[in-house]
Amino acid sequence: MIVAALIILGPLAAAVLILALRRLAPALALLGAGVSLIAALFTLSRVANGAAYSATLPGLPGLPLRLVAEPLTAVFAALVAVVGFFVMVYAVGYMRGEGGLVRFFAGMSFFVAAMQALVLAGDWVLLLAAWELIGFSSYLLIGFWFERPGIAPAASRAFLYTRSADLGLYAAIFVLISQTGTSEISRTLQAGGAAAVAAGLFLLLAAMGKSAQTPLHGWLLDAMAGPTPVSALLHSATLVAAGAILLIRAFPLLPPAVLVVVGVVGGLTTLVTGLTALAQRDLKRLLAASTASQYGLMLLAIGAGVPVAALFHLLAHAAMKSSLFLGAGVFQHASGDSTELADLEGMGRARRLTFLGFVIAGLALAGVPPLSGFWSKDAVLAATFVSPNAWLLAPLALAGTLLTGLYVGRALRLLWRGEGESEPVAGERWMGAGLAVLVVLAATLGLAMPPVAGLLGAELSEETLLVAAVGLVAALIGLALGWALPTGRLLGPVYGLAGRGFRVGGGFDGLVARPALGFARALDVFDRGIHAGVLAVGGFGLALARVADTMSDGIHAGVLAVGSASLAVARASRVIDDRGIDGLIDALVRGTRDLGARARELQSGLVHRELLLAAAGVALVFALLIAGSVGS
Amino acid sequence: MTTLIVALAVGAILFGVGLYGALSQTNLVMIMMGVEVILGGALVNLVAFWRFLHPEAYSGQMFVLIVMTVMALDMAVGFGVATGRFRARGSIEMEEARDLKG
Amino acid sequence: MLQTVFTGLFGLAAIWFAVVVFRTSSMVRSALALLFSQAAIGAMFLAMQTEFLGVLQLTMMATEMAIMAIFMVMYMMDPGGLGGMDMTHQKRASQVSGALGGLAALAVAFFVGWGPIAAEVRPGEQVRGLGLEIMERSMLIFETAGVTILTAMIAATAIAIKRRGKE
Amino acid sequence: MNAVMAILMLLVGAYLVAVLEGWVSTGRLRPAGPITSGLALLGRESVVPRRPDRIFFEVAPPLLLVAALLAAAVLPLSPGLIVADLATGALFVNAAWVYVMVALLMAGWGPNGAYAMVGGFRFLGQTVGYSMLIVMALTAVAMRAESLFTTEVVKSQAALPNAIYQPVGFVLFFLAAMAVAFLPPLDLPTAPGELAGGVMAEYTGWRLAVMRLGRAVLVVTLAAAVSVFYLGGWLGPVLPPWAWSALKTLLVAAVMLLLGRYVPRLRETHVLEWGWKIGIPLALLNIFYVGVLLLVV
Repeated sequence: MIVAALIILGPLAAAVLILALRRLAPALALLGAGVSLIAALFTLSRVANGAAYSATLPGLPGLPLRLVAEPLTAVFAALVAVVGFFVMVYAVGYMRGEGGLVRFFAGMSFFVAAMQALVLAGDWVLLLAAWELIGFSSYLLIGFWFERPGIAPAASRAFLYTRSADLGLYAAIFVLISQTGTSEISRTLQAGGAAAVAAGLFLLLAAMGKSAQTPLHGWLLDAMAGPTPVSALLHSATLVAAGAILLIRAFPLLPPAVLVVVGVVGGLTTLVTGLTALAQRDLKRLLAASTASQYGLMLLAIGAGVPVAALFHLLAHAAMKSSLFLGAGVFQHASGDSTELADLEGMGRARRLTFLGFVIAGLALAGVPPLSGFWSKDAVLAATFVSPNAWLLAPLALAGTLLTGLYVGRALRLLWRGEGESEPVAGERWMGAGLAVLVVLAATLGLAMPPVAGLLGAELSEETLLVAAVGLVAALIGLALGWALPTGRLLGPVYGLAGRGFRVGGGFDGLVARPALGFARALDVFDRGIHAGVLAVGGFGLALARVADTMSDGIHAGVLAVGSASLAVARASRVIDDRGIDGLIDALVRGTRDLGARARELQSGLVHRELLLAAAGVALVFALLIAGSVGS
Repeated sequence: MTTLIVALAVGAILFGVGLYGALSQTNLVMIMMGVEVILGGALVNLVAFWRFLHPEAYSGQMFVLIVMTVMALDMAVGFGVATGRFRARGSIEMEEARDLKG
Repeated sequence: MLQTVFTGLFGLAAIWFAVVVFRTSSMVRSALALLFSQAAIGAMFLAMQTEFLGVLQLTMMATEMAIMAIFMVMYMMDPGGLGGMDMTHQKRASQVSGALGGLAALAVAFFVGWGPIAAEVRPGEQVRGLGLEIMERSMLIFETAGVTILTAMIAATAIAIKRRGKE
Repeated sequence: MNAVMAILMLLVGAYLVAVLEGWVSTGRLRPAGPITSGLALLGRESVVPRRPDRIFFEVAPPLLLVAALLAAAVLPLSPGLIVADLATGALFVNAAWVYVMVALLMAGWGPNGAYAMVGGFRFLGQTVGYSMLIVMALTAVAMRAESLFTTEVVKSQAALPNAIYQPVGFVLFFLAAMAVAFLPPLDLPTAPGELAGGVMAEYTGWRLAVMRLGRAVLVVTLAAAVSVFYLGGWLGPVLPPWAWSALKTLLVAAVMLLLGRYVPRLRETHVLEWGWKIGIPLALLNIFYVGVLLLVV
């Protein structure tokens, strides 16, 4: 178990040492990540041989700090360690010549450590702590270049979005602990009934925030403001993955009613963010939108009841997306620190080796055999096709696959066409090394799927040739269309909307209004009884399904429908913003300020006066206690 | 029994005296002295309880140790604040501390 | 019996010195009166057969209050009390609350039934018993207290130290 | 009986120390010196300075003497010859010595004189630092004896005296003891050269006599403490136990006094700096070292 603890302690010690020594930051960070990697692989091999550990802090068994190394958590830990290590290798090159290396590498190491703690946590309290820590450290890293304009607001926005969704996790844990009386994850997962429904929905909310699912996906595009290694880590294995990991781990808890909602949310996200990705003019923002879309696919798989498929897609996606981001970082440096697609035109021609890696990872993402993405996407598709809600989920999954092909094709075309000039890139060797390993992983991870499935003891959905063929055709059509057609023609009227990422209600105002609205709605649901709430959600899903049905008539019409629907939602939410919610918040603010002014008068600064008040207060408390004990 | 009552009475009177002192004095160090007297009364009570009610439970003595720690902390932080204030304002009179208001 | 007498006598001394603390206008006297008040409390501990704590109280409070005397001299307008300044305020409120607080505590002391009284304690075992308590059951508490003291030391120094760059 | 014996021994010791001190500081050995100068002091007028803090002025000299005597009460001369064998003996000695500081503080403030006050406050700073050293060194000693009884401490040294078992602690304790007894070169509170006698400057007549007596007794108790805690107290071959105790105590006192003859007086800042910055870390290391010796070796 000490080895398992090293997974967390390695990067943590590295972060502390970097901050303490203030030199040798890259070497120390690499060392920490390396220790974590070795420990994670060792733990995985031990667990593969049938061992399972669970450990609490020695000496204090009462404290809720429990680490669990079972097949699922060990696989996750290995994933995080691998991606973390190679991204760190890449970062050594990428950050060469930048200032603030100490801050950067300490933050990265701490980030990895927090994520490992989240992955290995065997207790809700520890998980919650780690959950907050990754949010915090990602805030620090996204805002790394805080002196540049627009970066600080982007970091705050990412932080606040995820924070407000975190309330869901608090609520879920509260429900679970009060229901089962323990904070041990494995034991709380046996809860059932209304508690499971409520907890499941709250968990879904938390996961939606972290994994950037519609309608909480807005922050992810802005989070691109950070350094590229941060984005790579953020999107592949840490912050964004945390949401999906949470749902995969909590899968035994989720009752069918919640699963439907999970699937619908995932499907919706796949569509919306897929379209967003198509319309982006910035390579990193395109990749970010595609991340949200891929996580939507994972949620689809979970909703279809096959978490293993989601897990596979998570693993494959981690390798693919991190290599895509790392490639984008190389292009960025080569073009003089720009990620605008217009500036990157023809960059692929200029840096062929990097472009090769980018193409492999991109094709894998689109789902071209025999690359890893094909297998994982196939598993997701198969899961949706055999699920009881296949009529609802399968078309969504197919549409997601198609959209993936579209935007990958578009990105490749833009990078290849045109004449690009490349500047020399500092630290190319380190970057190349990190990138190469991850590309190889992205290509070959498909081979690892049967053993992993065996390790987890899970059954994959039956493979059918039909499903594979349909998926492959969708991907190829998407690639071809994306390569051939300019986006404006493809998207038509929703192009502008998609470019803004389908923001609901617009920007920061939504941050205040949306949680308030959601809270009111949740209270309403509670009023009418949870059962009715679930029914209502089910009805909503049905309505969506009908929309999806019409969509299969023709992509064009479907896209149009989605676009106008979201326009209507946006308009409605703005109206609500202006009238009801704003007024309410204003009143709240005024009340608080008045109260503060009153309280301020007590605070005279004269210590003796305050002591007198304190004595009077204590006397009052005693009087109340005595009165209470006499009364009872 | 008598000894317990005597000790408790001493503790109670010390508490009263200390409370009066902490409230009536105009400057920071003297207020701290009042607090020390109050804590001294608490100590007497704790030791009396330990000795006459539960001599087998050493957590009583542990509690006394902790209160002594608190007294030392009170001193250390109080003197730190007094020094800082004296540097900034040239006085530790609390009547003149209106600038501490929030 | 003898125990009661000694406890009472030392208690009277503690109260007397505590009153002197707030009655004298010489600041050094008032600090040393507090010292002797606390020392009398330590002597009460000894009279109540709580040997280790008594000796500890005698040691610690002597050092603490002597340091307090130095601070009084440093920061007071009239440390010798030769000017006869009035250093009190909100007198009536303080007197009332002090009297009320003391009376309430006295009432509790007299009117609560305290249950059976333990007869004897053996001083020889106390040091050992307390040591075991500290090192076993209450270790976490004790360590916390230690860390707290360290923090307070650093914090107090940080507050009191002269700012760099000023003057 | 024990008490009378102990006080007698103490007085004899104090007398011898006074003779030694006279010899060390003047270079002339006058066995009857303390008697003559004591009588002279008693005969002289005891001047009270203008506007003194009368209580402090009167109480300080006896308090010094009483504190020194209290410290002596828990130090054994021989297995049976101890006034009070307290369960907290090793801590109690320190408590008594702290009151030496209180006495000097009062003596410094009482007479309303500048030199005296400076001396008193100097001693406060000095003792706060060095009584810390004493406690820390004694912690290591008590760790070896697994007891705070002074008699147990002596018995624990049957195989090897602490001076060899923990030399760092021994040196620290020895120096700290000299600082507590304000012996030269650490005689900053009295400092004849710069403060003209410091805390003792304003005292004359019988009050000065009491103070000198108290100081001599203090030196004896500190020497006795060194012998009890580090040199094995009454343990020794051939001679009777009390003789060993007396011999060791006098020897330590002589060394303490002789050191002052050959080392120049230190600066106040240096004394404090070395006490806090070197002495206390070393004392902590010593505790650690003894712990390792006890648990591992």
